[in-house]
Amino acid sequence: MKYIATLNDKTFTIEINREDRILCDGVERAVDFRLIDQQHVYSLLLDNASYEALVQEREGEYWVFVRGYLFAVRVEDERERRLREASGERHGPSGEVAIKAPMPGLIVAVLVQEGQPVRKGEKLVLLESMKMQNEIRAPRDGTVKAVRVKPGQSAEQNQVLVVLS
Amino acid sequence: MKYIATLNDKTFTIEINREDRILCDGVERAVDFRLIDQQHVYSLLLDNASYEALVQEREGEYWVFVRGYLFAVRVEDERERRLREASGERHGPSGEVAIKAPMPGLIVAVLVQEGQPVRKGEKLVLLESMKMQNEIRAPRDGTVKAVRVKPGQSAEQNQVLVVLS
Amino acid sequence: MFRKVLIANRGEIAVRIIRACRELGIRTVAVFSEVDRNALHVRHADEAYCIGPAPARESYLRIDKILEAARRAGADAIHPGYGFLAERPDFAEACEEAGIVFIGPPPRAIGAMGDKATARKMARALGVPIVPGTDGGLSDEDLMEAARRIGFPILIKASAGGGGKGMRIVRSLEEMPDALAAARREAMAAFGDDDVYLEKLVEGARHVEIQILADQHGNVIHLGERECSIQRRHQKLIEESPSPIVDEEMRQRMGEVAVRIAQAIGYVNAGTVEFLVDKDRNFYFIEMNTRLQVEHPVTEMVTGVDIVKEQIRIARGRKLRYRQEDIRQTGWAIECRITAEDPFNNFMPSTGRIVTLAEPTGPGVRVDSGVYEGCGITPYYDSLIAKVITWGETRGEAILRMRRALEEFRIIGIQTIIPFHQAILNSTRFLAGHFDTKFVEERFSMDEETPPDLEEVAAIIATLVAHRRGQAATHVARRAGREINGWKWAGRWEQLRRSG
Amino acid sequence: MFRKVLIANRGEIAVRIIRACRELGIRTVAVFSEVDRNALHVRHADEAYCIGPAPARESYLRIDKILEAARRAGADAIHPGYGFLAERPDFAEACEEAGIVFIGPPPRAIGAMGDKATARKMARALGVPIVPGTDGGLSDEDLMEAARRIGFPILIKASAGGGGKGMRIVRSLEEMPDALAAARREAMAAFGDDDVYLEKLVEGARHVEIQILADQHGNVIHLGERECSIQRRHQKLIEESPSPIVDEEMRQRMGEVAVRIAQAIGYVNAGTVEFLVDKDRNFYFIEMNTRLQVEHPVTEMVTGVDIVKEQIRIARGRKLRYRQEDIRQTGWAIECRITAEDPFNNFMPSTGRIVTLAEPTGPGVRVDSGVYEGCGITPYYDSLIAKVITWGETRGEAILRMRRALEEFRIIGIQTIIPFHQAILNSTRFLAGHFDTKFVEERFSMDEETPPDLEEVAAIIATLVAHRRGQAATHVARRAGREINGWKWAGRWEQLRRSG
Repeated sequence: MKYIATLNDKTFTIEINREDRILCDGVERAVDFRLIDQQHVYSLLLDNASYEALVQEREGEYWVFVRGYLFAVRVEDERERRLREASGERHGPSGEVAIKAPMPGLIVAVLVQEGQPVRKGEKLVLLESMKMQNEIRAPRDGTVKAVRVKPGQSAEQNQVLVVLS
Repeated sequence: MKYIATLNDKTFTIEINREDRILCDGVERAVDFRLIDQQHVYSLLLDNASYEALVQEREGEYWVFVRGYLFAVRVEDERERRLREASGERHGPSGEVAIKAPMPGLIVAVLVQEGQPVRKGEKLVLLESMKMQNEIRAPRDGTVKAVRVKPGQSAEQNQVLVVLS
Repeated sequence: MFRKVLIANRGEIAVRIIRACRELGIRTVAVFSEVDRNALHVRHADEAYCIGPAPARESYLRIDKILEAARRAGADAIHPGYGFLAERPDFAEACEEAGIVFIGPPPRAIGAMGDKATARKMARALGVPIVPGTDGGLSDEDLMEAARRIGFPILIKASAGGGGKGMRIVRSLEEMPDALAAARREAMAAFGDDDVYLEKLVEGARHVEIQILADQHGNVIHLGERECSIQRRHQKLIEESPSPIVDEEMRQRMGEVAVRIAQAIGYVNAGTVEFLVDKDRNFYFIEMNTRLQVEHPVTEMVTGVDIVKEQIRIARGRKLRYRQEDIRQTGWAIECRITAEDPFNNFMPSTGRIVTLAEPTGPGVRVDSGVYEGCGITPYYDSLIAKVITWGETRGEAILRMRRALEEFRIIGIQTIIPFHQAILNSTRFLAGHFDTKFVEERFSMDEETPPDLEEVAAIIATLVAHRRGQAATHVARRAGREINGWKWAGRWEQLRRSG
Repeated sequence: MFRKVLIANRGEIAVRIIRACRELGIRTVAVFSEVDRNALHVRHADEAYCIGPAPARESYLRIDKILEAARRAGADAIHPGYGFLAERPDFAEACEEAGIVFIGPPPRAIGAMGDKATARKMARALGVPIVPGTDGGLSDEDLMEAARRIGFPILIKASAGGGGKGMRIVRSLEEMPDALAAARREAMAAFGDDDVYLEKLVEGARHVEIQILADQHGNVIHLGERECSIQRRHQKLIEESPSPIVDEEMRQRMGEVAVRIAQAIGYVNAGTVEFLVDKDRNFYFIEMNTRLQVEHPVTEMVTGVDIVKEQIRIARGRKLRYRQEDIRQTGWAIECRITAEDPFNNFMPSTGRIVTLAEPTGPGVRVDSGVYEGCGITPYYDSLIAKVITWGETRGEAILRMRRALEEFRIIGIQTIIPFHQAILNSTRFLAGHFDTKFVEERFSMDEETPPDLEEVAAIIATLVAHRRGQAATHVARRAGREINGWKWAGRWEQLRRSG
């Protein structure tokens, strides 16, 4: 089975045919890969180098924490990659984006209005949680399509605060 | 629901009708009982005294480890207790007992022969495991009905070594 | 000794105090809010009483309910920990009236120092240098006026404050109204008191504090200093003892000033005198915290003194077991505060359930933790979940141990600040001891080169997981069309950009 | 410094050594048997090589495979830990021949001391008092003869021994043949060498040992003593430093003797000189362990010296960083060995999977562990899974901390010795420091009164669990008819009898 793994704009072609050997960009590597905790912790011996990784699936990617670094890796097989490329689908925050509350809290202030253009990183909402005020910022440039909360209101986790278009 | 709990030859009558109150030998006690770890660890607030217990079911009894002490508790409802008492069933190691290997290991010596009478606590088999020799002893007085292993042989966990009658 | 102590707190500090009591043979009483029924401090205590709903104002800040629990349990003393009611003179008084010993300073001393503005006045009167600023109790208008006089940048601080709550840096008059409103709001939420005062912001300053111990018999000693300049938004993140910039002579001078302040107000029990140290190593009194500090373990590890046990003994009326000459700093200790905050997403607090937890152990490593595997992290309280403290013969060894310990720390289910600590511990400025209180915000970045071979490893690991999950790729394609959760994208993209 | 170190061991000590290397910036190579693929030391190392099937003789005792792994990894040094190949001169020699530094003494010194019988001769020549006994290399017949001459009770000890393996007490001539056979069998299994020798058993004796450090430049120092008299079947269970019976004068004399022995044989690296101390506080040399000891952490905690790091520095040719006068014992440290053995069932080893694990933390507590939640405990190796070490300003504080730490320790899935330690730590003789090496076997019992209120609590907890499980009672009735697993009954009944 041939896969294409993409991270940090780099692409690795990885072929898995046997349990204990893989081809990574054509180079054979010995692998011994184990799930350690029945959940998310894996141990990999790669040509005897020992790596321990926490792997979580998020938004269709694999988040791999290894040796203190975090990587977001997209894995596809060849067919899917061709399909996606043919359809011209682009990944990234385009189209409408619903900005949600990352945790329950109190809306302290709403800093934007409907129709207002915003720049990436601009503050949208102040949310108080864990006794701290947390700034919810725009993930990209856009226009405020809707504001769904008011100051003084409580927000549930994942409640939509603002929609950008 | 009324239960009879027995441990150390003492009997407690415990009535559970509500979530947060029980009657123990007629005395009302406030209880708040939670499973902490989705497995075996419980937290009990009993009239606000905080207890943490590991509970394991073994051989039809509950083994309760609490504050460094271990208790084996038998719990029955009234009907079962009556039935058991009527049938005259006695608990304890009577009848045939199969002595099994508590862990895999090497049989170093078999110290009894078939037909031999043994006293409680008498050594039956020497089993080498974890680099130590472990003495497997008779759980009660009896007669060796069968010896199922030989010195030099490997024993699997739970393999029957000796049968007492 | 006391028979039974109630701990009017939660989290790691409640567990810390329970441990001290247990080692002294004292029974312990926990209090808990409704969301904290399964919290670690409830599990560790001998007794536990529910004192109300989740919000602190309805539970951990309710003096009446805590005293009722103490009465029901028959506790003869109360330890307030830090935060919540720890620096509220009315609480100490209420304990006294109820005939329960408050394990902390007398209400008068809390009052004298708890009001940070009054404390500044007192220090000035003692001839202790202080940073220019205002008194407390002023209106917004007066504060605006004073700010103009003192000059910017300026610091707004909560009079009842501590722990960076209700603190704001202001760089111009225009920012003042918003900053005042925010600081007062935070101060009210954290301490139930919205009074603030101003202090001139000394640029390039370090935060160094002296731990003191005072008994009821007039004996006062200090346990040396702690360096707490690694902060973010006025929240200490890494502390160490000794401080890289304090030598024996400076330590003695700072210690003497701290002892003098404590004596002047008839201070009893453990306390911390905080100083600001400028680039020329001049030190200025800023405030005194009349309670146990979060960072007390670094002092314990270099002096061998168990500060919490000593607090309890002092409250019981015992004489200090140490004279000043008995106190010696041996080696070096560093503490990293582990908070449930995502350093890859603007330090956003993270809530959820800890599904996997493995805390570091081994030589020279201490963990003071308030969590366990399976426990939930709620949004109601401070985000501090644990502290890792390492000791070494030298600062270098302590740092290397901390790196090793953080590598071993596994928390799954919530995001934590650990990667941030790892980046700090790798920065050359930190290693060299060259930093001030603005280091994190102004001169530190988490951008770093990713080792290219690790990228390949991550690609291989992700692919092996995907391969195991069989139809993983199909799954990805199906999900890609769904509505996207903005904030996660934001965090993710930022991370990709950083590591790209 | 070394670039890469291979650790020829497993379990907690391999993890301990990996941590030391990591803190020194040295890369680490683990070796593992087939059942140890997921073991903690493999997870912690930078590289890992499989060296064969589960039985130690086919893996951890295979010099050829370990050297092959070292060559493949490009390791420049090997740390042997304790046990396995740690005291095999042929292994140290093979390392030397392969151009790999052996982190331990020169083969000659291992030989001189590794053969315990020869060591006795050498000590006698140096004028150091020894316990009456025989040399090694004798036949069973000769040993029988010698035993008759020395008089009973007598101790059979493995010449290549250590850790109580291959040791037997014999009280009469009749017991000798069986005991000799058993001792030789165990010695062969543990060390691959079945030679034994005899020592007169000194009744009421304590086991006290001196830790020494020696560099390649002729400097030898000692780090004070450890008290290791709490043993069962010659296996140390609890160790402490200092010893309750050693004062400064005796410490100096013992330390000087230990240093003299080390110097006499040109010893280099860390080593331990073991003494037997009789009721009148006379001490006799018994043997020298030419390796790191299981109980080294108690010395580390009172002296602040990281013995494993010092071993590595010494092996690299560095001079000792300490002179004798730099070494000072501060406070008191105690270690409890946590083994997978069931104290309620004749200390039967326990195997299985650890399904829940929470190790104690907090002030003054160190845990050196080789296990993690979810890992398996196999029957192939030593039953030691972790060590808890506590430090206190006094012996009392260290003991109370240990009690607190053990109360916090949660291991589910296997039986452990923890309840035994708890009983020891509650016994008045232990608290008073009145014990000898026979204390556990002859004068200690786990029988104790159960607090009656705890019985009621246990009844309530069991009933609440049964109630939750709904038809629990029916379930019990159904199971009662099944075949009964004898050994479990045995343990249970014994326990019921004890607590009844």
